[in-house]
Amino acid sequence: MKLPEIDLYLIAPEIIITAFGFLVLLIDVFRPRAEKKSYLGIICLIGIVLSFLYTFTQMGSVKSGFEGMFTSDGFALFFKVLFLIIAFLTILISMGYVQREGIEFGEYYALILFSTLGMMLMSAGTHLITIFLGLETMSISIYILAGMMREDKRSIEAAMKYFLLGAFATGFLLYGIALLYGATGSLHLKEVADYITSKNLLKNPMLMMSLVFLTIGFGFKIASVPFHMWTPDVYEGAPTSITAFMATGVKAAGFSAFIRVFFSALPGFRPDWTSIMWLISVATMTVGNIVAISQENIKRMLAYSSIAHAGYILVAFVAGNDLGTSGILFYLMAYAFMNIGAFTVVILLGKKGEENTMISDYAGIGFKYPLLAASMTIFLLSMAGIPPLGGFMAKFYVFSAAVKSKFYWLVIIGVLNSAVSVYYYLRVTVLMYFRESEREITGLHFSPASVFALIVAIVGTLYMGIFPANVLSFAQRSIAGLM
Amino acid sequence: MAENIGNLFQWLIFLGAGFLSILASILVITRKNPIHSALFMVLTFLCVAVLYILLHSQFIAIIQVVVYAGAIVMLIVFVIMLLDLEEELRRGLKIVYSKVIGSFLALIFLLGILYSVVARSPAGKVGVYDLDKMKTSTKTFGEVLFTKYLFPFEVVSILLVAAIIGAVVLSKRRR
Amino acid sequence: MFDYVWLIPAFPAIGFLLNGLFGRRYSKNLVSWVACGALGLSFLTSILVFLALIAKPPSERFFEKVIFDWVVSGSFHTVIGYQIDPLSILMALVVTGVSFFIHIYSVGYMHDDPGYPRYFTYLNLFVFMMLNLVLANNFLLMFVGWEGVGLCSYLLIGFWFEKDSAANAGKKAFVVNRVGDFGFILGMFLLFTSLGQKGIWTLDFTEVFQNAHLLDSTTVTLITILLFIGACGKSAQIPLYVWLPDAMEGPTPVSSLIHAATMVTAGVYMIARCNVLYSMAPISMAIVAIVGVATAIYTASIGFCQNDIKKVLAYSTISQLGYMFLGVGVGAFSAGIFHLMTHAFFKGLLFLGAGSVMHALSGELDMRKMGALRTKIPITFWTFFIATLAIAGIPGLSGFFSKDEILWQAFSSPRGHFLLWLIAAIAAGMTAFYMFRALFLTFFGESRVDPHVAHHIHESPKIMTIPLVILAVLSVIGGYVGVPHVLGGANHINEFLAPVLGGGGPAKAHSGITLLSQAWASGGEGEGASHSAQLELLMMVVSVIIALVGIGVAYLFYIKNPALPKRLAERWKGLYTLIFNKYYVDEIYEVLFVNSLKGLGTGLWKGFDDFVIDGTVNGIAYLIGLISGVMRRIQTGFVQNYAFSMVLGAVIIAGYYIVRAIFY
Amino acid sequence: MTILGIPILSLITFFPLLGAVVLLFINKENVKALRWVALLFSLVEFIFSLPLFFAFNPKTAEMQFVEDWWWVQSYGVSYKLGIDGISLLLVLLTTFLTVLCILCSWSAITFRVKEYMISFLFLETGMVGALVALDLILFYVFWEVMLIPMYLLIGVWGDPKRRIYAAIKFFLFTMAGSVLMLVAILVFYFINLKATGKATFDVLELYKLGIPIETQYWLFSAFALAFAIKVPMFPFHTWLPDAHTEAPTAGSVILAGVLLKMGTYGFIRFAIPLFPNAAYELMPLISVLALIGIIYGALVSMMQPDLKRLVAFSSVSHLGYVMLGMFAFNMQGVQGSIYQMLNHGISTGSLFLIVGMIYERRHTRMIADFGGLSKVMPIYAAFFMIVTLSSIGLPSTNGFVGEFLILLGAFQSNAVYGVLAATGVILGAGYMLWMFQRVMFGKITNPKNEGLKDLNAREIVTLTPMVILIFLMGIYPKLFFSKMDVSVEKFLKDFKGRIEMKVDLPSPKILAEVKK
Amino acid sequence: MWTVPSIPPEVYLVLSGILFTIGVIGALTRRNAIVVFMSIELMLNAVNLSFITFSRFLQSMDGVVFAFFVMAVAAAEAAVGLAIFVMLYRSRETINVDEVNLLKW
Repeated sequence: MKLPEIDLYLIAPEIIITAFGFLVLLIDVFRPRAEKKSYLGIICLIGIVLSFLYTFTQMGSVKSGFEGMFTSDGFALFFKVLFLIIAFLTILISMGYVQREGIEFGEYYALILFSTLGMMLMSAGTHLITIFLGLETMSISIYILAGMMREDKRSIEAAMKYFLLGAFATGFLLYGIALLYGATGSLHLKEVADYITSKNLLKNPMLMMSLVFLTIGFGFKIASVPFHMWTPDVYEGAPTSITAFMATGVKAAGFSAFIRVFFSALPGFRPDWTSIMWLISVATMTVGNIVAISQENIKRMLAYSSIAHAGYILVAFVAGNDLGTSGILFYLMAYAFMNIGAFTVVILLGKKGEENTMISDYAGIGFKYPLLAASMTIFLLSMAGIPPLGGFMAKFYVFSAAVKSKFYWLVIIGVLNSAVSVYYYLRVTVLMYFRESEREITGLHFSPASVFALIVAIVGTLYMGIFPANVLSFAQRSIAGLM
Repeated sequence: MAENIGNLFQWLIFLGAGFLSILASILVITRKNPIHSALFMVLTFLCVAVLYILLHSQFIAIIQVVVYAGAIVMLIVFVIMLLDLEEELRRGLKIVYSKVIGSFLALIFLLGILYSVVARSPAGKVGVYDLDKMKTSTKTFGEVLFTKYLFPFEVVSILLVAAIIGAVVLSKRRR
Repeated sequence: MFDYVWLIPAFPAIGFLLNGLFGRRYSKNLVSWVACGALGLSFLTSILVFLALIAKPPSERFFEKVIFDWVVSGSFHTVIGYQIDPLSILMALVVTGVSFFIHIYSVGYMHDDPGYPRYFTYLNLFVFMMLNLVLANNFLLMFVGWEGVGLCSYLLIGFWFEKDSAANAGKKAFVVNRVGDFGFILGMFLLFTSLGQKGIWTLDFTEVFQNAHLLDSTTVTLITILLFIGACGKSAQIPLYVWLPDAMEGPTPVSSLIHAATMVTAGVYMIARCNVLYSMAPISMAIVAIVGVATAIYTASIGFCQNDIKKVLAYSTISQLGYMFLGVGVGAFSAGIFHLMTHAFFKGLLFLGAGSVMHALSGELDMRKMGALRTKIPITFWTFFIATLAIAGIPGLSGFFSKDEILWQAFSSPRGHFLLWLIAAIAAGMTAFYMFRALFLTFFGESRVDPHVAHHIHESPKIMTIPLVILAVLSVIGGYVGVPHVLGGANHINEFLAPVLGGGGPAKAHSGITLLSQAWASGGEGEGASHSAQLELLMMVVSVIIALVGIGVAYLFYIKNPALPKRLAERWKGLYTLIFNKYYVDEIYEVLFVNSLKGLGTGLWKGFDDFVIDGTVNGIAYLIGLISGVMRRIQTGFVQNYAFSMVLGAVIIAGYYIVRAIFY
Repeated sequence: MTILGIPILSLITFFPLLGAVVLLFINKENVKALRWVALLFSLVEFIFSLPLFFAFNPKTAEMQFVEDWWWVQSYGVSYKLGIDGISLLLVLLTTFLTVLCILCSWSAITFRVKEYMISFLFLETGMVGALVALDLILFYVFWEVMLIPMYLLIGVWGDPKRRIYAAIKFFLFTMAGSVLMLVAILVFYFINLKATGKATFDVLELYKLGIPIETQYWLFSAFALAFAIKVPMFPFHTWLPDAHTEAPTAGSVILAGVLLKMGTYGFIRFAIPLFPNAAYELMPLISVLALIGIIYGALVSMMQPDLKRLVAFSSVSHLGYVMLGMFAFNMQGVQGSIYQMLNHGISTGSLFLIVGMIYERRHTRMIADFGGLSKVMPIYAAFFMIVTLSSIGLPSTNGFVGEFLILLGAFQSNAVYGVLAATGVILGAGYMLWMFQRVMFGKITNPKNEGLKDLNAREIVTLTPMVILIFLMGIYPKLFFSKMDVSVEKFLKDFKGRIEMKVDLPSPKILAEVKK
Repeated sequence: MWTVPSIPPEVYLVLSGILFTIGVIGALTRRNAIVVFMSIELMLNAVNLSFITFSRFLQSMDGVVFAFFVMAVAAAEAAVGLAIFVMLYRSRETINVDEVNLLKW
């Protein structure tokens, strides 16, 4: 028996994250009575930055290790960068928030790091087991984080729902993996693909069925109709910082695994899945946008909007060309900035006791907190796809990919959807700028970390809108090995 | 002749365990009292463990018994007792259409699954671990686990840690 | 000299700018000096130009002065340019001259009006525009003047804008004129396009007329008719005459200048200017003539029953314009212009006289409240009397010659017809009647002036009476430039105008008019004139008799037996009310056009805009909102429904795949 | 090309943005400073834009002052600016009107001045950018950027009653149209990519591509929809009255003056040259819609009780002329329509200014509340009269030249259109004069109107340039035509050329795909 | 002389399918969150059965290992899930899923 080659440098970013996760736990254990624990956050930030830097050293080289279970190719690296950015921002916005909400445990930060680890594994896994374990690591941490506000009924309910449905979805995902395994006798994506082509299993019912199961499993994570129904509730109930984390990180991770599995393991089945994905994409966009219109809670509204965005991304998924894939990466990046930014504003507008998450609470803040409102406007417009903001460019690439593959009706539906979406994004700006506030919101305390996060988000959104070229070429380079 | 007998026995065991497991699992989801459900789940797990043995993976069978039937279900039972949950009330049985339709859909879905698994026999690549290797499946398993699957093994440890601290942070009392 | 022709319009323009920008700053005197001075200079210039022109031999009496390129777009190229030929200079003389006197008159008349500077600003602007109209060397510039004078009449009619009636009248005038301009502009388009198809892209008079022969007759007919619609609007012919009576809301000098002497005659001028085209289109000629004569008699009849002295004059103006159109319609372009000129004199005078009367009676207009003024305001009376004689066509006065020539042409010219002559003659009689009616009611009989006005009736100041006298003189002698040959006259005006109005160019072939005018130009030889000298004399006599009859009847009715008209009115009540209410034409138009359009507008606005379009839009929005409201209810909040939807999705997808796997 | 080494177009595009940034750092209490700085920037902007007019070479139809850099190279999206005779005048109009708008907001806008001025300058950047952009995506970006500040202007500083409805309506209408345009842009881009193998959004490149007529139909209609909504053409016009009515004066001015022109400009710069055959085929449709717009707008406008609504509907009518002339596809028509764009900007712009001035004094726009104002405000009356006349196209005002050429062009292309359109002239006189009479003439019925003050110096300064332009453009149009002649000729030449050119399918597959 | 065939994989797979479906139905129908969770555990268990079957008949070890990891994950989920349920019960005095819908619409 021989040990496999163990290349720790390969997984150094993950190791760093994990190590800092445990470090935080330990420090928390040894200084239990510390009043303010934001230094824990800072430690996490250090860790993230380190791992980020290390990730950059890995750029350009495609290495694979652990019997091909873990690969660090461009795709993985892009997503790692993305996840690290998301984690970075999340922790920034958490530092003030958790303290305010009295959930400032070391575990909180540690779990964020662990789930980040899970995401990184999902994007880097080229073996179904890695992907599965990564997904579980992420999910379980998120289940807990969602329920962090223990005396808030809604938070607990969110945790419960997310947990049950998540486990349910996991069951389906597993069955899918099992069938895939049964049909091909392998769990390694590359081998699966090769085996399918060699044996020409394109009509194998078992594989078909596993496609169904996998679609469910991943569709759940990216919140696509009809597997989306957990999203609004969980997003609304969970702590806002975690909502931001879920809306961006989990979605992105889901997509990374989704793309990885479908494009590199089952590319032969594109004709089969395309039409289904077409359907799902349309349904996702439409449901998300239409239901968002009649929401009163901004977190819930953003939840529906994030469903809609999943739909837009799926447009590129349907398109299936490399334009589309790079478009997806770009989209996820832009979405991370604008969405976290939006949630940051939501956080900043709340205070202990009153969350101020009703859209009506936003009345009149446009001139009371001009900068806050302005940044919110930027994020919302970006989500609505108004140039020159990141959201527009993202939509632009995604749709252009679909046009390239001649899915004209899909694109038309998509753009009409984004026109509809404008309505509810505008609603917020209407309230912020056009209405006088009937209820004074005072005594807000802007934690510097969150403000910093806000600035980063704004810069990111604008940058990706005005100078998209760099990020785009990064994305395009990243998908080189994938297909 | 000999393997005829063997096969026959295998069939008998299989049928027995299989039907029992189905029966038990049906009971799991029908018993009003969660405790009963839990106990029937133990039964299901045991039957499945038997099948594992039939499938020559004794180790998993043991794990099944220890971890599942042992740890998890005990944990569940423990929690149920902790919360001393009453039986589900009658109104729980009142027909809720979504549930009926849901079950119906699930059955349709079952047809799909069955079709997919029966239509063609598993066409996967046949590996090296033939029967006589499997005689010592535990050893083989260990080898594979700690060589090829080393990395996932590490990962799952982190996963478990996360789960544990999560469980702790959730259920510990307020300071 | 000709290079300075642009000064003619320039002076009024300057006057306009000065008064317009600074008029409110400086004193009334200065205003009046600026205004009248500008006009005087311009009058002077035109006289000089005129002299310079007649110094040349007839064939060379043409000159063009281009100021600058105006609208240049591809093949379309027009200039701001003036052209001097007998016709335009004659018009220029009339315009500048008459308006000069009327300006002077106004100095007195408007003296106490708060809007004094504004008044003269408008007046100068008007003259400027009018001169553009008559001096233009291309259709487009002519159109500028054409609409410009329309604008000024709008402004001046509505001068006392606080009176709603005045404001309405102004608007009415402008809009009705616009209807005419609609025809005019289309005429231009058609002309331009159809000539363009022949390869000549131009709106320049000379070029157009030179190449007119390229056009086929139907096109020409269409063009001319469209242009004539324009003329109808401007010169108040049926069916577009309705604005002119209302236009009397304006200050009297304005009525006299714009709505008698100059602007309203623009239509006649335009047709004369386009004589080449018209000569090519017999049908349109006929239409012009018929419309003209119809208008003449129709409005004359309305003149019978008007009690407002200005209204009477207004209707008589319309009917006189009818004469002019009759003239040009039968091809006697020069006759039309001739009458235009004389009419400018005596009708201008009549209005000024009426103005003077009002001045005396502190603004009274109703003839039933006048009478026996002849002694109180003698100058006004005598001048008014002369003018009345002139318009009635009493031999020896200007009106006689011009009107008579038109009558004769209506009968004799190849395009003429006995009926035309007959109706025109009757109309002449009617004119004589109602004019004398006005005269008698105003100046004779016993005074019906209400007492507290009566005691301070006074003759107008010199500044007003002098223009009266001058115009009176002109209305007497003005006719002698066109004494027909049968009376041993020379008919200079025909000669003078011949190069323009006779110059039908290729149109010669089938237009009687050119032969005719040449005959005159060559001093009366040729059968055109000779064969019917006696006949012409006879006609003359007849028309004079008819006129006298009219006067007689008027005398009978209003001096001898003032009760008679009442009885007649009782007798034919229906007819009387019909005529008295101007045949209800205004009312009919109101219903037919104004109300229907307003209704349509409201209907479209409320019905289509708000209901259909916005209804659809808001409906969709509402619908989406509704769907959203329904769909969010699916989100029941129960975990198992969520799981259910997952399973449902799973079944659908699986079903799809299996079906696909089985059937493909 | 640049002037004195300065990339002039970028300068005038982003200079207002700089102004907005500067305003950010001024204390919002310090209203006076805010106003002055904003005015200063808009003025300097205008001065910067003047060199364009003089340095512009009227001899060539090529784009001038071109700046061409990559934006997203991998996609062929470029940052390409340039102007020709068509856009030159519109750019100037924009910079010019913005100055006046800031002037007329001087006392009208009393609260949130800072935000107001910022959004205004921001808006200017959007407008200028859209006019000078020669890259489809760049154009689209600016096109959308214009929306937001306008949306805010209407929504925040608008008339309290229905401003929010109006703002959202404005935004959604425009958005709905433009997203489809985006799709069309993409489709066209890929067709071009397939056909020529060159990845570019540069319109000058894309002009060259001839594509099958069926494809053109689809793409043209997508573009046309976006632009028609902006113009607005019947029946997409209903957002306009609301937007105009609710917007603050300056908003209405800039909306009428420039934003609407974006639609017509879009047609002439993008929709027609890119898809000439489709444009040619659909000419009857567009012309008829334009005609309906002319007459419909006039009729509806006649009955409006609200001054601003009235003017708004008159805009519908006027822009009907513009479209009609453009789709006459002959020199007079097209030049006339371009000229009419400017005219409308000036006449209707000044109309809104004038209405705004009276609104400032009386806080009502209902015609019924006025009457006899000439008595108390003679100067106002004079300006109002002149502007009204120019709006009904009286000769020697700018309106006439444009309308006349358009009518002439329409008449040449199809006599019936010409005749029908000419009826609009009558109606125009009808409703404008009626409105004028009801507002200015008659006795002063409403005692509130007796005390009205006449225009003050600032307002006169605001209006005088307008009046000067009205007459300058009416009496000496050559000054402006000479700038656009060559460009328009080229436009028509290319157009005619493409019409004659047999369009053969680059690849039947594309056709099939687009059909589906 | 007939021979008894050895058990083919299909029957195992069918069995696992049935168990899975029963689990699904349980998850869909039961009100008690814990029972729902148990049903989910049944599903996972069924999946494990398939894995083992496959690895047996494909003579590869991966399936077995995967099943092992699935169990680990299941254990972890159990821990977390039960913690959540306890917490839920503390805050609501119930863990019936159809009484928990604060978050809806």
